[in-house]
Amino acid sequence: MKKLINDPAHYVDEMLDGLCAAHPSLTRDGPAGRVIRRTEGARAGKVGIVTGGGSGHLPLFTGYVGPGLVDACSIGNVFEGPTVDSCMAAIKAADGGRGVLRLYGNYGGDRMNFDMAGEFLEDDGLELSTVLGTDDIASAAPEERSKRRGVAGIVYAYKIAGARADEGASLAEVTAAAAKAVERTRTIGCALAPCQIPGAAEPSFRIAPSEMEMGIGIHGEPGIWRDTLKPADAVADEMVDRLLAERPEGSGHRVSVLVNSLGATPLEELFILYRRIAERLDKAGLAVVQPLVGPFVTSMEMAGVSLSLCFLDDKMERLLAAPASCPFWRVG
Amino acid sequence: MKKLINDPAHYVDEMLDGLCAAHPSLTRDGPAGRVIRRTEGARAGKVGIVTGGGSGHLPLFTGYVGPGLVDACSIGNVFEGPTVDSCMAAIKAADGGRGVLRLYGNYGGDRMNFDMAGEFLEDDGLELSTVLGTDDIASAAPEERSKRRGVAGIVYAYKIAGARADEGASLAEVTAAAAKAVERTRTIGCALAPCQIPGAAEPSFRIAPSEMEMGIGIHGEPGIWRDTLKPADAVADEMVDRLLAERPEGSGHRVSVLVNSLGATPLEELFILYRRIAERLDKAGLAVVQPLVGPFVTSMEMAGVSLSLCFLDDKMERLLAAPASCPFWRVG
Amino acid sequence: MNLTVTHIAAGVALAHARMKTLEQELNVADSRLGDGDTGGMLRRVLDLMAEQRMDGIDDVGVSLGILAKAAAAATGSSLGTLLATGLLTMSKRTKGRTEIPWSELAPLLEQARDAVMARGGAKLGDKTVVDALDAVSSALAGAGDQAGVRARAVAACDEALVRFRNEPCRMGRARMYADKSIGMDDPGMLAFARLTESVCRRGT
Amino acid sequence: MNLTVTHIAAGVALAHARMKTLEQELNVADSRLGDGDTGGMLRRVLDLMAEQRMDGIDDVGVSLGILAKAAAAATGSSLGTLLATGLLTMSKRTKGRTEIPWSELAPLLEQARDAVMARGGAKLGDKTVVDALDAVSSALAGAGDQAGVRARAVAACDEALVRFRNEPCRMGRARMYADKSIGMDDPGMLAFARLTESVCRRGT
Ligand SMILES: Nc1ncnc2c1ncn2[C@@H]1O[C@H](COP(=O)(O)OP(=O)(O)O)[C@@H](O)[C@H]1O
Ligand SMILES: Nc1ncnc2c1ncn2[C@@H]1O[C@H](COP(=O)(O)OP(=O)(O)O)[C@@H](O)[C@H]1O
Ligand SMILES: [Mg+2]
Ligand SMILES: [Mg+2]
Ligand SMILES: [Mg+2]
Ligand SMILES: [Mg+2]
Repeated sequence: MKKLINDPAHYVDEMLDGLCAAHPSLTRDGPAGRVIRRTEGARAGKVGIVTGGGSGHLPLFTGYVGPGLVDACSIGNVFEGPTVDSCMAAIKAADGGRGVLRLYGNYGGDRMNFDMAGEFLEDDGLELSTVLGTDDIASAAPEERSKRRGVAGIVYAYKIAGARADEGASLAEVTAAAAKAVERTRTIGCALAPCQIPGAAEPSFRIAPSEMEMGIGIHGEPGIWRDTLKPADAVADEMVDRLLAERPEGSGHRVSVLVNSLGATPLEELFILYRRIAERLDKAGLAVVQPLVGPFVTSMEMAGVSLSLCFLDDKMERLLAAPASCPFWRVG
Repeated sequence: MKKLINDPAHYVDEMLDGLCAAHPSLTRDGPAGRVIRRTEGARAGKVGIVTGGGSGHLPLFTGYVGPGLVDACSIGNVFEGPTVDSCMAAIKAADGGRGVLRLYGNYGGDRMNFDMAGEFLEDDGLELSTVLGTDDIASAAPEERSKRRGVAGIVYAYKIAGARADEGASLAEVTAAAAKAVERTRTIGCALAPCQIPGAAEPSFRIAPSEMEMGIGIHGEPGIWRDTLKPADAVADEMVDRLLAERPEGSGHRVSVLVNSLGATPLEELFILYRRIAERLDKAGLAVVQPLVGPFVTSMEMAGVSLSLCFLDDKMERLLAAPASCPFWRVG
Repeated sequence: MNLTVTHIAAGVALAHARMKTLEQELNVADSRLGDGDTGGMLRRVLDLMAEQRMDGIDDVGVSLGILAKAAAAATGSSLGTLLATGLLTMSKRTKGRTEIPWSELAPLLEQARDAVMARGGAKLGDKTVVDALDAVSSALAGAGDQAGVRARAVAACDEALVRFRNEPCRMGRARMYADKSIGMDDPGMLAFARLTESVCRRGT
Repeated sequence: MNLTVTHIAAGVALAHARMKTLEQELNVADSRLGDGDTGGMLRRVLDLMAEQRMDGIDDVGVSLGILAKAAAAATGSSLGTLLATGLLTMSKRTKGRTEIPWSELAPLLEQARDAVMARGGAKLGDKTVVDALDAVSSALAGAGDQAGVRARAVAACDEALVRFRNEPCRMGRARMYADKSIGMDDPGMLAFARLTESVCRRGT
């Protein structure tokens, strides 16, 4: 596994410096510079949305800071949660006086640190709420949905909650919008080749040249099965089938689709998959709204893809289409 | 080299179907569907811009069809030029009645086919011009600049010529703007790992796990040196030095920068490189305008990066900042 | 002699030194069941802990508080955060005291264990670092001197690793691979055991 | 007997069959000096050529025109486009005739060679497919029957490969690696030689 990097100890900080240098709408802030916030600052009178997590997933998390999306982000080392101090600083940076929603993936370290940060800040009278991304259907049975990992589908929660906040909604309303987006989003991923944490002697997993693994997590957490590499259409079919088997109750016939590269998988392959996925959804009587195809949530140089479906209602569809802009995604 | 594909024989067509399905602003057209054009059609009274080349480089070429950029694109098989028929069809699709600029990379197959297409169409009275991308400084000596390959820097020519055409300029003016952009743009690439043409038994080259190659082309054409993998800063320094050594005559102190992934190299590494590149340009007294960091011109799953510098004058800077929009790049 | 800041500082130095070889071992253990970062993370935590100057500090609670802050500043990973939580709890209970009798270590570790369980949500038997912490605190009950503490702590860690090796993981990332985790050491337990051994083996 | 559409159709079938094993050999040759697609590209060209139905066609020029169109429709690569150019040239010169004396093959190939040079810009000696084409057209001068044409064409190709092997490439992608290309066959020449051999070896 080759990387164009310097000292692994500086990987995250150099990456953040480059990110902010290239994108002046983003500013490094907070303890050890591990907060990325909107350069123009929190918008007074708007509910703030803060996210955070480990590094190694660009554009996630830091890349989604922008109008109509999230206001600030605490960012940890590669695959490690953000520190409690950076979570506190990010929450403060997102605070526009109407409360702050903590919206991040369901991982132990992230949760502990955002919880602790909240315990400190609630003493100061800051109104806070939490919604955890739990879209990865491969990470727990449907009966234990709340235990699932958050993966690529979180971008739908960013977009929908971000648009709701922009409309001037209250903390409770923004929180409900985020919770609804999470509840209505399902993701499954598969990998062809691993990534390696900078400084680690070994890749995060090993997989034979002829094999793939279905259900793998964005940190290389083991999946559902490992077998011979399948044709793209077969992979697309299995992913669609698995997601449709968990179609949320009460969902209608409109759905947004995210075909996401885990890093090394090129756009060509994403479009080959998307072609089949769109056909399959059409056959299932679903109308695709605002499809997203590209690298949205990655694992550095991991090869593989994930498929997310966000089952929309009218309100979600309106919020998804509302203007938003960050360095890696623009709507409207 | 693993790929999520079906039959290699259908790679390009399935990819184009998926691309157009996901992006309704693009439409497949022409013989064998090997033209991608703007769905809304050519704009009457505007000079048309047509491009083309082999597949395997997304977002290039097809992805840059859109307002303020190119109007139509003929697309070949992986690493093969487009057929003469698709070049003719693409030129016609771009024709808004004021002539068409053929703007593509300097490769034998592409040139022969666009030339032949032109010979046929000029008989019909269509006014045509040609500008070839020749930005890859590793592909010929400065004395033979016109023999150089066109690589990632062509996106500057798309943007600048596209904006000029949008302003209502004549074919000669649009052609001059494109030629100026090419003349003022320099690129160099390096690779860490190869790609493989779908259906080929072997990767397009082999490179040891500890090595990198400087100066490689976007089809894996051999480069300048091959040696132990260097730290990111050293790679950035060498690329900057090589490009600055060829600073175009008469260029000022404003420059746009494109740090481009060849496919598998993740955003994290691009930003680590960008950080250093921006520092080095600053030290050289150059002001960076509108930096671009991401996958703009790739070689499927090749690992590596390229650096392009576009040395601006006031007019180019204005054209670069003008509104433009395609599925993978939006300005304004 | 009772436990003082000198013991703590020496323990940190020993654990820090141990990370040289332990880092990759823990990464590999974590890459089988989790995301492969336990070793790199703990190395960074101990780097920062070892940088803290304890000169002139003789309040055990203060010194533990400094270490807790360092751990929390170095990482937000599960294990690092739980380590910071445990140290912070022990710091609060020892604030103002320059000497702690060795016999008090067991109840202090019990309180740390409870705080870690409250923060992380793991239960006893889930095969996490909590079980190693629990094994040590139980084993130390009644240990009155340093030699006894050392011997019992090391033995308790070894015993816990063996006892849990053939159990499934029930918490954290490894939870999903309950079956796969049978026969493997939990990275957090393994880290705790290896570092305990390194601190206890040589004279602190 | 003179050259007829039957010979042409049989030649296409033989060349097409040869691509099964030749495809990867040419890809590898092109990956050393170019972009690795010569084999896959020619296979696709010959697939489409072989699909063309020649039943009921006896005009040599028409049949060559059909093949030229097929080549141009299958690819826009350098070699494929030059092949289409050469075939189109020969098609134009033979339009309206059902039989071509073998002795006319040499001047026809010369005209094809000139058209290919005009389209691609290569000169003689640049170590491209043009040199193989030139070698064959020169060797055929004076050959009056099919057996002679066959033997001379195969020998000329072999000779050209050997003659150019230790020369540097001066055209196309390989131009940049002039030094590297010494000792290697140019993929286009190699393709031309292998296919000529497959067409000439067995009875057409
Ligand atoms: N909720 C929890 N409660 C107790 N221990 C935990 C918990 N989550 C993780 N651990 C411990 O931490 C170890 C993993 O540490 P680390 O690699 O830092 O976690 P991660 O990368 O998942 O954030 C596990 O082996 C386990 O012993
Ligand atoms: N301009 C040219 N003139 C003559 N022959 C050429 C030219 N360019 C390429 N060739 C021939 O084509 C071969 C490469 O074919 P191909 O793989 O189709 O090219 P590419 O991939 O560069 O488009 C070369 O080995 C050479 O013999
Ligand atoms: Mg982790
Ligand atoms: Mg080619
Ligand atoms: Mg871990
Ligand atoms: Mg080639």
